[in-house]
Amino acid sequence: MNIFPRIVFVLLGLFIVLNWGLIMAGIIRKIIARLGMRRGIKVFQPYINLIKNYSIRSQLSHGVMFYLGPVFRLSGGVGIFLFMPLIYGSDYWSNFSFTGDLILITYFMFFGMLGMALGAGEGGHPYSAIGISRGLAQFTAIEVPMTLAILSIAIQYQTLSISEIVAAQQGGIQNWTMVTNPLATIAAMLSFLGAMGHSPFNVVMAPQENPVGPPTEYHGTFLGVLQTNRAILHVIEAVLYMNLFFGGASNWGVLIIKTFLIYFWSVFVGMVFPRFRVDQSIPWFLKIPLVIGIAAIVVFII
Amino acid sequence: MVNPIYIIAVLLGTAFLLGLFRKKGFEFGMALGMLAIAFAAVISVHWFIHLYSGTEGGLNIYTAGSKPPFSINLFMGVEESFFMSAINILGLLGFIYLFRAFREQGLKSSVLFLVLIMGMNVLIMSRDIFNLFVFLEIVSIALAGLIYLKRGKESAAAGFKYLIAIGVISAMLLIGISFFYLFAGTLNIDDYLQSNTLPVKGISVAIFLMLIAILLELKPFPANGWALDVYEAAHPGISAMISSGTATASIFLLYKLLPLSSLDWLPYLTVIGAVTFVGSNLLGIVQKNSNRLLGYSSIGQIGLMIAIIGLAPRLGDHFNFIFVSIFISHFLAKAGLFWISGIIMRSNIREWSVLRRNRLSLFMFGLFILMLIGFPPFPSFYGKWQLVMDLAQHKSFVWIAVILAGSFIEGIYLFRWFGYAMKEQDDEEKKIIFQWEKLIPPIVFSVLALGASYYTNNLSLLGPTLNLIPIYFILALFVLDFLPAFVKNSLVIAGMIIYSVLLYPSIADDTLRLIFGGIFMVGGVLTLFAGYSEKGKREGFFPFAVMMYAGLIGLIQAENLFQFFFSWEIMTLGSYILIIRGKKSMKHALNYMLFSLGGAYLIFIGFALSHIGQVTFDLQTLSSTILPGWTYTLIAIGFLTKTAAIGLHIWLPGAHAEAESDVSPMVSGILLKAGVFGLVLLFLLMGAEQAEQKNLLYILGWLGAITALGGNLMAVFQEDAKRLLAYSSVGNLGYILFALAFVTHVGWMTALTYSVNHFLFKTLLFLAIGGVVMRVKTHNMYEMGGLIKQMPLSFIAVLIGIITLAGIPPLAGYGGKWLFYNAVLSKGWYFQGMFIFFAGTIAFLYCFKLIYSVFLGQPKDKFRQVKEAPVWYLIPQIILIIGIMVFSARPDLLLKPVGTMLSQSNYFPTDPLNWENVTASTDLGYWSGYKIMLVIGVMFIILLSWLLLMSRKAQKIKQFNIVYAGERPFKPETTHFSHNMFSHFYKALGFLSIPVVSAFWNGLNSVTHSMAENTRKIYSGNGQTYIVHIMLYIIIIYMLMF
Amino acid sequence: MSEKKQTEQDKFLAPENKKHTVIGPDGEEIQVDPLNDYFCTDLPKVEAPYKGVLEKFLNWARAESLWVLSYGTGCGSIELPPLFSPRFDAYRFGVAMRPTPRQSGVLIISGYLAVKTLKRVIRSYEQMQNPKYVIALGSCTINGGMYWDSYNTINRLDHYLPVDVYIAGCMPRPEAILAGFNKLKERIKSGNAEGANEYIEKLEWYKANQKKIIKDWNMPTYNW
Amino acid sequence: MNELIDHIKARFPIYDVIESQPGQIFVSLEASKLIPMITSLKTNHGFTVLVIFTAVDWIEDDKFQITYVLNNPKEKQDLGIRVFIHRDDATMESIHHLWKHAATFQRELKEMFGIDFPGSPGVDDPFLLEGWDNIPPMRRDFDTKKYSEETYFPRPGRETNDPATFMKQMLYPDD
Amino acid sequence: MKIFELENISMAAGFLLLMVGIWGIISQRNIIKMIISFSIVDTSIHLLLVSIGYIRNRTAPIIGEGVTKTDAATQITDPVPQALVLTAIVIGVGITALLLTYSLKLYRHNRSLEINHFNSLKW
Repeated sequence: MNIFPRIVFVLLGLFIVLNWGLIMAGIIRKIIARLGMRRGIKVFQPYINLIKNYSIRSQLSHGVMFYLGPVFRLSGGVGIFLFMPLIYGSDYWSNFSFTGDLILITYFMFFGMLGMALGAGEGGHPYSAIGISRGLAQFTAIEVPMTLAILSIAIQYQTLSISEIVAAQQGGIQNWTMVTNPLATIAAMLSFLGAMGHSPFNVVMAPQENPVGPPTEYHGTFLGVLQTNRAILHVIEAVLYMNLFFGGASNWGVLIIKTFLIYFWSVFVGMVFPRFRVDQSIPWFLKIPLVIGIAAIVVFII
Repeated sequence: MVNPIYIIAVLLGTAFLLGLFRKKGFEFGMALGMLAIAFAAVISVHWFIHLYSGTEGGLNIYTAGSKPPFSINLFMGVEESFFMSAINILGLLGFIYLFRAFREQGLKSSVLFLVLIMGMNVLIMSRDIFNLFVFLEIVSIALAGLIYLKRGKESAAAGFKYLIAIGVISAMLLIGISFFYLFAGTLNIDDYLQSNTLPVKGISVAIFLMLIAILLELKPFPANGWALDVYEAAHPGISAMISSGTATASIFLLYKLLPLSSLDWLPYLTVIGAVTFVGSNLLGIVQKNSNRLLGYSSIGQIGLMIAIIGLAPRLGDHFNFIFVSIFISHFLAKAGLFWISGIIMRSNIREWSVLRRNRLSLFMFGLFILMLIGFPPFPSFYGKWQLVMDLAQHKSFVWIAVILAGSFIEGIYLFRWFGYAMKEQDDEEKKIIFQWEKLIPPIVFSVLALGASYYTNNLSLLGPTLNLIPIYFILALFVLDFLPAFVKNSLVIAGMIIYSVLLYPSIADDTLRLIFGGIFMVGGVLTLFAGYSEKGKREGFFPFAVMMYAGLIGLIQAENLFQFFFSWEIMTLGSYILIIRGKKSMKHALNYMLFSLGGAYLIFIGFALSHIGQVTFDLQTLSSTILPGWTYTLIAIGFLTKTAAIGLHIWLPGAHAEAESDVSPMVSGILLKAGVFGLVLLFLLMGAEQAEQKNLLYILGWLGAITALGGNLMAVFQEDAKRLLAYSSVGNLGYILFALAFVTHVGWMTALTYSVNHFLFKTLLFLAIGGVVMRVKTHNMYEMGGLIKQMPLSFIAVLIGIITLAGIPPLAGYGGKWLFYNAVLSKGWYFQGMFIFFAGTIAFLYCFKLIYSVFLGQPKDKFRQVKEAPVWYLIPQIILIIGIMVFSARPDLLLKPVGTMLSQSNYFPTDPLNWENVTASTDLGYWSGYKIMLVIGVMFIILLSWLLLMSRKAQKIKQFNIVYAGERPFKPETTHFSHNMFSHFYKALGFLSIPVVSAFWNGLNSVTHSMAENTRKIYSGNGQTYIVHIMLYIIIIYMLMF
Repeated sequence: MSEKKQTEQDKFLAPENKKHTVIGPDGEEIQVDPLNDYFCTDLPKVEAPYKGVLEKFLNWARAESLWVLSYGTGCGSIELPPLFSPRFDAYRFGVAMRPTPRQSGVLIISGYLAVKTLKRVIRSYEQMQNPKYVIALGSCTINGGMYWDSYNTINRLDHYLPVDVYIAGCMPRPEAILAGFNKLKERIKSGNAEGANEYIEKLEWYKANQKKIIKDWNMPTYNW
Repeated sequence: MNELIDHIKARFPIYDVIESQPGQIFVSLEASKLIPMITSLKTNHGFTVLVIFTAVDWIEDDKFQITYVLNNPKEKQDLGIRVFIHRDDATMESIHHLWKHAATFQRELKEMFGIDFPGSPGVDDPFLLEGWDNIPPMRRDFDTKKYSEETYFPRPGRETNDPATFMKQMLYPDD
Repeated sequence: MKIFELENISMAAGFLLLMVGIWGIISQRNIIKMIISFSIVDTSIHLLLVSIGYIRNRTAPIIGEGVTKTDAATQITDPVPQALVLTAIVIGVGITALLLTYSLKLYRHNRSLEINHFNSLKW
């Protein structure tokens, strides 16, 4: 396909994903509120927050890297979006996924993290650094079961291309990885809990003890950029899991339902469990999800 | 030709004549004595040249005008003339050396010296056994007198013990001689040999007594306490004579008398020699007194020579070459060291740091030490090479192991000593005078040593195959050391560039060598650029830097095993000296050297094993070795010490961290690749099937995985920036090992890509951090902080470095990761792979710590005025960044040739990577570096402009303008969150970083030391104990032999 | 600043904030003046609002998304948590708590202010971003309340910070606070809630008032 | 309790013994005898807890009264000890060596009353009042209302009306 | 062959003396006694040498009265050991003298002749 229509579709897709991310956050908050017998925020509250943050008149800058941190972060989120095929069978909605495969996405996730870490680091606030060090430390453990799950499905499908993985899952729910490779799915979904940063793995942000962690010093437009990224990232990570484990999506409707359910999984668990410390969450990840992940590989070796 | 008898006559005559002089004629007397020895030297050298070049068999000299048995006959052959030349030259120099001592003690002591020389000459020439006894006694008496040249209680006690011991020994000798006469009826060696008398038991015992007495003269371990006391107590000039002179005479005596015995003495000699070599060196490692240490070393070396004599039948024609090369090394080095010891007059080896005040003597000291251990290009290196190769041909593996173990133990204390001389605190208070006449002898011996090295190279049984241009260059740099640093730096850079250009055509077709050659040479030039920021002369840096690079490039050029090993040793040596130049690197450099030495010896044995049954030393011999498992394992472990696989890694962090700022990138980014190159070469040559059969590759894979995890985990908990990078190198080399162990096409491609990447980013990081360290003068990251404002360029370099290190797209590191997944999946090593990926994520922790603690966070007051790193550090960084960018955008530039190269080799005929323009794809996935770069770049720019638009007028604020719960921060030091940053991580996984390996090596170290410490208690210092040792020794050997 | 005043200020400076000399890595002496070197000494500028519909839209967004700094000064701070309980549920008005002043737009002074606390309040207020709003709870902030004659408690908050909404009571109930939020929303939507700019315009007056009672003014004039 | 008082009386010149409630006795003492007495109480009689320690300004007598309240947790007894010092020379011995937290009380008394406790750690540091430059505010000669009016911009309040008169005026303006 | 021939006896005596001497060197703590023991060893070897060269019923190898040059070969004992003994005696004397000198020096340094007192150099 020519490059220009592709860019148009990419922008369109990005727009949809951003909006869906914001609405999804609102819906989830609404659901949480209702669970707590509250009316809760308006569904469109994330939009208002975003507009408000972009409308803040004054900005402070601690330095160049502080300035670039949100850019890195958003690039990370948008980048993952760009490399992710969204809709199965549609060339229009496969973005730039021809440039790289699953590994590219797994590693590109670090791009945003690193940029954020640097930006927050230049803020000079010790809480930022504490938050980052916790986040990174926890992330090392989160990645291990995820890696095992990815290896497992790569063995299963003998490919690392996301499109091909999705293609292999077509033809009914019995072909989804969730059914054909339940162990890998469980390992990955447990690691997804950590990746989303909801309770019990939210010690990075930990508002009460460590004011919002890395973005302590970010405000106004910077915060707006970070929020934009958050909306995109949540959806696109859910899309990744959807593509890998839940049969992908053949149209936008399916995508929206599936990503919502996947994302809701992490929120649901977060509602039930209290917060882990880092030195508790790392051993946890290296025990239960890791063992499940190993089992997922052992199954295929045998 | 002058009859050699005149040597004796002149020496003896002069000795008598000097006795007539009174105090007034001292100078004249000394001159006369000197002339006499010079005369002897000239004649013996003349004879040697004559006999060596001619075809004559030698000259029999009949004293008293008649043939034996009615007179004593002397014989002058090639061997005799050689050893006599050595002794006479030594004597001449020793005489000059002792000038001052003689002046204090009067001319009569010089008479003793002359008698000593004369005695030794006769010992070598004489063919009459009783005559040998007589002159042995004369030598002993003269020595006993000279021992007391240095007055004092110790000398007297040592002399007494010496005399008593010698008395007992000579009693044995005399009994032996007398019974020999009883049964043989003659005292002439030649007569006996010609007579072919039937051996009876009696004569065997007689000869046993004679030989054992001579052996005891050679101070075998452990019956040598008396000799050690003498070495320690005597004047160093005399010790030199004992160590190099009488030992030479005695060993020749042994060699001469050996044919008398019909018994097979040789195995016993081998055992005695080997026990002496190992035992004596072992005791040396706990010795603190320099002269006694030299004594131990001396005895050890003589033990080695005895062992070589014992092994003679296995060495065949090569015996002479091996023996002479080992002998000449010991002879020159030991005398030189004793002489240096006499110059500086320090008995504790720690105090040898005074040598630094005189560069020349430090140079000579290093030269002699290296010569003793057997480093190239000294003769002993060639000797040991030939020895081990020949032993391997006869499958004498035990002896190879013993000899190399002994050499290794010797290396321990000699290098520790060298470290003290280089780095120990020098007490400036204590004055020292370098006397010129004492400096002459060691200088002459140094020159002789270099000459001997040159000739050994030419005479080497391999022929003059080595490329000597780098060596000449190194020597020239030694000479030019007085020039300012920038001149030398330019010279070296120019030299390396020219050499690379000349070298290029020869390796242009060989992609493997091209890659590693590129790493070595380009890296070398780049890191040398950093050296321009050094002021002053930077003495002693450039020769060794060139030595290291010469070694590295020699590895590339090597066509046979010998050249490879030679280069390997040269490289080790150069890098060792570079490392030890760091401020606190004494201990770490020693660790480095010992591990390298051990590794080199393993490689050495591996080469020897592969040489079994082969005629040439060609590299291809590795492919047809008869013991593939052993060869593979040994050589691989040898290379693994260089790549610092876990278990063998403990030398690396200290060595890399404490080295100078521009040396760290050399040894970390570049040097480590030598081990990788070696492994690649090993696999290519040996063939992986050999290793695979025995699961060795599997083990290597696990080793790599654990190394990666361990190295990265340790790096996380470091506070020292350079140490962090060093541990990171351990981890990264673990990846490379892991990928190498695949022995698949894509696995190797991963390994090579990773090697190049690691070179690029680790050199970059070490240069950048080195520049920072240079400015802030501390290694501790928590003391820095906020340096981004002062050092933006260094920050960018580190940023790019860590992005590459962590493998984040779009930079080059991601290519390695991508290939990695493909390799792991195609090979099926999932669990090892999991270790590696876990290590990869852990890498983020230290990456962040590195860049945050140094460049971000709170700036400290004392670093408010630091400047950007020196421009000479920045230039290579920029070049490296460009390199990273090029490989990131166009990975095909590297990967395509590598793929082709690997396909051409025999092992991996199919290239799993398909290239479509710049997009690589395998069966599993695909990757387009160029497009990724493009997409991310465009996106980044768009987003940046979006943010610039939105917050264009941000107010710049300062470091304490942070929200602090309504309060303000206290101090930058307490606000910078860096120290023990990953304490939570330590709580969770710190148990994995417990230094088990260090504990193991420390335990081994302390066991060795305590063993040596306990064993040396047998030398009680009591003369009678020594006699008991001697008697027991005789009895035990007797029991063993009969 | 006159020399006398300088010494006056130095008296209250913590030791680590006094001018001092440190030795750099090369042995050079570096003069450090913490108040100038650690803190930004610039003064803020008025950020003019947009005109017309755009500003109206933005004001609507600002009004519907009130992020409150979790900061309590007096007895009123115990009245704030119930706001977010199911019974009162302030979230439905777009109100949320933020732990950092950088990200919050509303500062609630929840009770009496001792001089010592005022200093921290001023810091927090100045660290917030324009536009920002102040809600003052209880009679203590209005006229001193029961602390009207205290030697250490301020009587009128509006002399130190521009207050948008006062909520009377001792203490006001959460319902009253919710009503106050709605008042604030109205005020923002009407475009009158320009307290931040007002504070900058009348900075000298505010600073004079603040410095009158905060005698140990050991920080820069404006805390960014 | 009375035994205890007798016992103390035998050793220290206490006077004004008041049993304010069962198990709580206040006694007065000369300032110079305070340290020996509370040391003895602490070590010998089980009064291990310093409950509170505060001051009263008797401006009429030109004295400060310092009251130490000790508690014996075993016997459930409280003992208050009052000592008097002159206002002009308001200095008292520190007891921080007996109870560490006494230093905090002393710091507070220094700030609020200007009573000095030489040697007490951190006694000169500001406790509640940062940058206070007036006479200590708890002294009775400090006019807090005047100070407040001068310093804190009192709001000119509304006109206050007595409801009775106000309503009368409103309803019956003529009367 | 008779055991109690002169040469056998002297040889046995020689060995006996050798043992005695070596035992003396090892066991005697006094330096002078050690030197004496050494001399005994020396002498024992001389005795051994002479006994080796002895041929029964022959005279000393001195050409002069009663022994002519021509029949010397049948009349004298083996001259070589005797020459050796002479040399050995000289050497022995030399060594003994040197040992005594050393003992003198040692005594001057330490006012002691106990060999145990001279073990400062060890290990």
